[in-house]
Amino acid sequence: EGIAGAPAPFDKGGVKIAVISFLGSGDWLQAFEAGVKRQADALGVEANLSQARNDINAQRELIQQAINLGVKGIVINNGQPEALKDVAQAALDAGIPVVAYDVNLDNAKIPQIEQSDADMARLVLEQAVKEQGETFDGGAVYVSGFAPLDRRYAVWKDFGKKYPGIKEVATWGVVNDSVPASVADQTKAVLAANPTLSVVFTPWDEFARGVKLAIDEAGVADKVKIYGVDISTSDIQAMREPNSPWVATAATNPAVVGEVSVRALAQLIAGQDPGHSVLIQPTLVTKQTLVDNDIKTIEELQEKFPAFKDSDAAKKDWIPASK
Amino acid sequence: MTDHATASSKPASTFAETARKYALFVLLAVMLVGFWSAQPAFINSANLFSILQAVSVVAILGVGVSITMSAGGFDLSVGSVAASSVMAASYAMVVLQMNAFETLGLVLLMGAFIGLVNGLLIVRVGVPDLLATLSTMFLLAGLQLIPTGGRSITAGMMLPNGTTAAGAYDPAFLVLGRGRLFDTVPYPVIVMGIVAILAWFLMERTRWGRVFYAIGGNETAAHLAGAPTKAYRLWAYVLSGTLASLGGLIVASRVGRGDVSAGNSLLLDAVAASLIGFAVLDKRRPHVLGTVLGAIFVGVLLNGLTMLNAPYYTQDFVKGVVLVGALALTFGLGKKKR
Amino acid sequence: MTDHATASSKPASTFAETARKYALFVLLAVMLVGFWSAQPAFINSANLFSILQAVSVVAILGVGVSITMSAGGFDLSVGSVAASSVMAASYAMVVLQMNAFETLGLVLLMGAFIGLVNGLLIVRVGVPDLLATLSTMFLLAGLQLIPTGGRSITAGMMLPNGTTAAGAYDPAFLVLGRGRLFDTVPYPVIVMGIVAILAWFLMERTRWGRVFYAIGGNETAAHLAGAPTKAYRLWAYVLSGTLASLGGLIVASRVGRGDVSAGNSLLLDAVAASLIGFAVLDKRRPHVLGTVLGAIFVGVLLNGLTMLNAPYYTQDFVKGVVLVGALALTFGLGKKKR
Amino acid sequence: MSTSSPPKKIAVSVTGLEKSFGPTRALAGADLIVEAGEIVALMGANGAGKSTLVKILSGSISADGGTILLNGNQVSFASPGEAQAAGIATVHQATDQAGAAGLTVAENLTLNELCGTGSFFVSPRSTRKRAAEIAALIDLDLPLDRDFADLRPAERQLIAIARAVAAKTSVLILDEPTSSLSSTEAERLFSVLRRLKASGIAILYISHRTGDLAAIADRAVVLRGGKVVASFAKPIDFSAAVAAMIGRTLDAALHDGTVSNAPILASVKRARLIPGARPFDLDLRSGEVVAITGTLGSGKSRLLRALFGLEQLAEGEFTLDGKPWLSNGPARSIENGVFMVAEDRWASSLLPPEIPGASIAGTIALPHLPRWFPLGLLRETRERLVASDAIGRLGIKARGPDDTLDQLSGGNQQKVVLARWQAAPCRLLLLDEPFQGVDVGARTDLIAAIRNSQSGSATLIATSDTEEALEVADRILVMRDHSLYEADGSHESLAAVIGSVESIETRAAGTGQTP
Ligand SMILES: Nc1ncnc2c1ncn2[C@@H]1O[C@H](COP(=O)(O)OP(=O)(O)OP(=O)(O)O)[C@@H](O)[C@H]1O
Ligand SMILES: Nc1ncnc2c1ncn2[C@@H]1O[C@H](COP(=O)(O)OP(=O)(O)OP(=O)(O)O)[C@@H](O)[C@H]1O
Ligand SMILES: [Mg+2]
Ligand SMILES: [Mg+2]
Repeated sequence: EGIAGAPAPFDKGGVKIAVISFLGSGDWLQAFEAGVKRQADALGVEANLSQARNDINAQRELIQQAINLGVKGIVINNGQPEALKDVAQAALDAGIPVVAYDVNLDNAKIPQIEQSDADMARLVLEQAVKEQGETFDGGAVYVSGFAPLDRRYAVWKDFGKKYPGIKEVATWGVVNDSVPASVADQTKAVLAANPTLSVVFTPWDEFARGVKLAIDEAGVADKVKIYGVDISTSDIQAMREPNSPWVATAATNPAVVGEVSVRALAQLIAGQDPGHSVLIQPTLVTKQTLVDNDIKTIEELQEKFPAFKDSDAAKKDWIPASK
Repeated sequence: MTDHATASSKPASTFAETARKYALFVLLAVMLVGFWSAQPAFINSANLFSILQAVSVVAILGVGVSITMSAGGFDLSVGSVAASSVMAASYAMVVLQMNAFETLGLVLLMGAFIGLVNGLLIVRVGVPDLLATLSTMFLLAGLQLIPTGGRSITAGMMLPNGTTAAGAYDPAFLVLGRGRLFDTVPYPVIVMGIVAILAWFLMERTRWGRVFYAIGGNETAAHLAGAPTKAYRLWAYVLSGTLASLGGLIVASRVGRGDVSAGNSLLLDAVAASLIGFAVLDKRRPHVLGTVLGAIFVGVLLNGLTMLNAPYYTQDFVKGVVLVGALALTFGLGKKKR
Repeated sequence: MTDHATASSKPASTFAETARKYALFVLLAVMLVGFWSAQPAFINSANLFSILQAVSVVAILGVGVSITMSAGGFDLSVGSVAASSVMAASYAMVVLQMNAFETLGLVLLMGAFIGLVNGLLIVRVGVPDLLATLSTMFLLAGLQLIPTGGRSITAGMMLPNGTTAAGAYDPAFLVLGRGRLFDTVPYPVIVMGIVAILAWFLMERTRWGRVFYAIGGNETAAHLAGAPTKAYRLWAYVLSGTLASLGGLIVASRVGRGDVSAGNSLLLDAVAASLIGFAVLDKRRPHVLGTVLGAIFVGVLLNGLTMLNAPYYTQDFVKGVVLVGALALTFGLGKKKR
Repeated sequence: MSTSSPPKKIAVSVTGLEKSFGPTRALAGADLIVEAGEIVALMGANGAGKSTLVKILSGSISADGGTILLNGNQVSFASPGEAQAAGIATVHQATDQAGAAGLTVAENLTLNELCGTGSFFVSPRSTRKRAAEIAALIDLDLPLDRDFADLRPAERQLIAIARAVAAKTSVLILDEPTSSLSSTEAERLFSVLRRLKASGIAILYISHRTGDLAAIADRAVVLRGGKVVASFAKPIDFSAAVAAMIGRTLDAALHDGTVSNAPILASVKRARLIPGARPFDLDLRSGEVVAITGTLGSGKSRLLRALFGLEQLAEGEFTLDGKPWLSNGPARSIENGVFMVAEDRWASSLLPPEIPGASIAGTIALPHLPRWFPLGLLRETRERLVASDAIGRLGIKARGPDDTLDQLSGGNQQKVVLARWQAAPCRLLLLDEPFQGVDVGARTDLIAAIRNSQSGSATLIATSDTEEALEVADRILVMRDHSLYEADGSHESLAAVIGSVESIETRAAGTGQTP
């Protein structure tokens, strides 16, 4: 079941790749893997999906295991460079091409796919300045140690320097098994302690959910607004709720990230060069657009925003589009 | 008959004893006053109720843990039972389109059933408590994700078979987690109160409660005294499972979606609450009042620190320090020589 | 005098007994063969070694857990000791610019010291084991983040005081986690092997091991028989802390940075390994061989399932099912009538 | 087999009862009848199957075969609860099963009602009230709020007895109820039993103390090898019963106590056990066996514990071999050849079966490990050798040195615990209630063993049973109110000493003195 006209080995089929994610679960991962599957199916490739569940050591083991398994290529999704550089090199040494998403392995042979966390944060924070002005008391939900969050939070800090009127009155946050509920409890304490707070930056949608819950419970939805990152069907519904404080979010489509990663890897396997850096542009989604266009799910968002649905990155004629 | 055992009147309790007994209450009061003076908003009733609301789930799970503990067992599965209940409640409403009451019934039954399975593994098959509930914990952590293929559950979600889920959260269901009595007292706090009172009554004021403790103290002795110890231990797990699923229901109705999680942090917090409870009133054993107070204790600490804008990583540290301090005080003062 | 039957030969063990004794070995063999036939790459030596490497940290921590368990305690802090050791090792090299050997020494000492603190809390102050180690767990979870203000530690990182860290991971240190003997056997596997053999020898073949178990079985009896029980219990925690920090060192040398997320699930996995070990050889008590085998058992299962491309959420489920199955088999067959 | 008074109602009748534990046939077709209003003594050597019979009757284990008739109806109990509901109350031999730690004395006194069908709602007040009533049945005076874990074995045993007596049943079974009690408490128990008997309750009474049996038994039934081999009606010929029990006759137990001139090995000077108690002196000569008797709580155990280094004297000093001796704990004592067998073997010596070292060999070896294996490396053959020797020497009924202690009968467990301290050379051997549950035959053997190994060491035995004291000791002292009284210095005969001891006790009781 190969693809006629495709370069080897895709003309014969039977290609097996491994996709190894740092994350353990969640909507983002689900969508990413769905994208991987779609593109892999279109290419007639068998994709072996595995997850390190936030355990960087486990991610090393999984890469090692993929090498043992003798796959034709490896996608590394997130993770930390120090821990992965040498195993990625080991894969290259074994003749297995590697692409990395959102983790800088600093290796000329490894194409980097990026969704640009900085761009996402900038998009949504610029929207905040546009709507709330250059002077407000803001807060951010943040827990360090998670690379994408670190990058997004850094942008928030920069905004604080750029606009002296923006004051960070509180940072809080927690990552555990029940993020929304725990963040909600914290947020309520913060709201009580800081009545002047008017903008909350949430670099992760789980945080945004918790903050929204707290704002709703405290009944201050008209005073405090949420500017977030990431999107999913349930995020869309949360934003669409009447009087929802969550007014804007910036996101890339994780499914597209998955598709692009597989395409880039396929090119490498076929001996072609997808380029060293593959960038996927984020989209700003506001509450207003969702309501105006009557968008209720991710699928509907994709229909209305083609840029969200697909990316031209790493496309080639011989690579069939995913269905 | 014995010529020693003099007066059956209690000896006047020493200062150390009293200190030990009320150490945690005093500490709690000190904390309240401290936070209040540092941040006046701390003491307003809305904030106090949100503390109680924040601890309600942990307290309810902790009560279950302390019941199994008093019967000499240990339920490691409460966290994942709660997490599974969140998923089950969401699945029932969003996919199966059940209403609030059907959902409540279904999920509580599920919790009781999981407790029953734990109990049967332990008393029938003879698997040690920790092992059996650990297995259940892993089992549920995976099982809860299978119906949706690992996705979290929200209205309008795409199902594995390609169709879109037609149902949604019943607004009546959301009231459980989000509503307030007289616009003041959140329902979860009321549920916690009812659970605490019933459980306290069961454990401290009924024959059954005494037997739970007797089994924990010496199972053979309780058996020889005529107690159907296996049935009791089974019931302890059924109660614990049911309470855990009640906790899960509150989380679900608060969050309004079926979130993927293993519930491990709920487990640790619930265990912490019931362990801190050991020190309350110097009982040195699991008990309901202590568990609830233990949960509140930690809740006050976290709320206050958040208000003072302490970095998140100091919170665990302070939690640890206060724990060690409270324990050293309680146990150190009452050091018994062997 | 008394007409006692002194057949000093042991009775021929029944089929059920043998089945119980070797149930986990048989299951392991079945799994190996099953995965092999489904995926031939499973059985190549590189993969088998990577399974062993993957379980080495959990096994080492599990050995510590099982030592404290045999002495009647329970160390909930192993996971956070390991995590703190990752941070400490990174801090030592990246910020303090120590070399590999100084780092090893420092971190192992730190582990031993934390164990000592646990032990002192338990035997001197009299805090119950679970409570003391739970406090330490929370304490460390916060403490490890304070020196860097919550950031992960990497070469060239910005320190809280605004300067840039000058040091880096010593390449010699990275060899511990990443190197292989004869280019085949990963060093972590060798470390695990040495730890397992030493610990097994200590616990099963020396009088000290005997006393650990005696204390766990009946502390009063051990005390009356002249054992310095407090010292032993202290040592159990020191050993457990040291082993946990050794595990942390391996993680650090594999990961190459001080990561906040490292060591997340180590506690539960280590406890699971030592609990599964109860069933090995039908010992019904914690023991070293069983713990290591328990860790390997879970490792094989997870590796095989990943190779077969099972979705991640089925892994926990299968882990649970196999656990329950193995336990039901082991304990169910040996049901003792009261 | 039954006596010849037809009008009496048969309360329990057991026929052909069978029970095996693996290869051990504990009961091999035992038959037994107890009539209402009758006290039947069940006698038998250690391991004869007495406790097994009791456990079956009380529903805690099930029989392999045979029938039980209770008031004429065939019964078979699946649980102790059922047996209790059917009207059988039991005091079990093992004091570790007498109550639950973590519960108070009051709760433990009402445990049967809590676990059975007492009132559903309880409060500390109602529990105390009911507990006080139950305690009054046997004149038990214990602080009701004390944790059960803090009680001494004798007190635990009394609680179990009070509970059984309060159960208002038709059959009462007592398995060695007096094994930790002194004669005063035992006497009080007997009067309660006589009262119950008069009210028509059938009582099955198990004891190794012939004195007890002589005092209350209407009939004696002897169990041997799991079968009833003899039955004796009143007046019971105990020497014949003992012969039937152990298969041989015992020589007259009394030996003449010679005054020892051997050098003083250990001594206690001007000691006060507790502040305010009368100070006393005690000299122990090498080769001497000294027994201390006295009532419950008089301080016997405390003296032994103090010598062993577990407690401190309020005042006074010890010397050992002429040098001051102050131990800071068991480790130091054992190193210096001071050994102690503590009074509650379940709590003080036994290990749960699943751990290594719970076997007979391991139990005996535990305190000697540092000496036997100085390098730390265990050699199990050495442990087994010592254990096999003990099994043969003391007639321990077991399959071999690897048997775990939970499989042994109570008396055999006690022998193992004693054997432990004969496995090493010793200076001063402290034995607290050493013959608890040991049958008369074995006791003679043990006493012989103790006396024979006494060339260079001294033995101090605390026992609440004067008969035992008489059998074993060269010299008997009486402990009262935490002080020792040497009744008579002349030692004309031990019997005379005991006589004067009893009279001191009576006088003391007459003065109404309280501690
Ligand atoms: N749980 C058990 N497992 C194996 N053997 C047992 C068990 N319980 C009792 N036995 C054996 O059954 C026999 C009878 O024991 P039992 O306890 O009935 O004796 P007993 O007459 O009460 O002795 P004692 O006077 O020493 O208490 C003994 O040989 C004992 O070793
Ligand atoms: N564990 C304990 N807790 C509280 N009091 C104790 C304890 N052990 C002993 N005592 C007290 O010490 C005194 C002496 O007790 P000891 O055990 O020495 O008496 P004994 O003569 O050995 O009595 P018994 O016949 O009951 O063994 C008693 O008044 C008793 O109340
Ligand atoms: Mg017996
Ligand atoms: Mg005593």
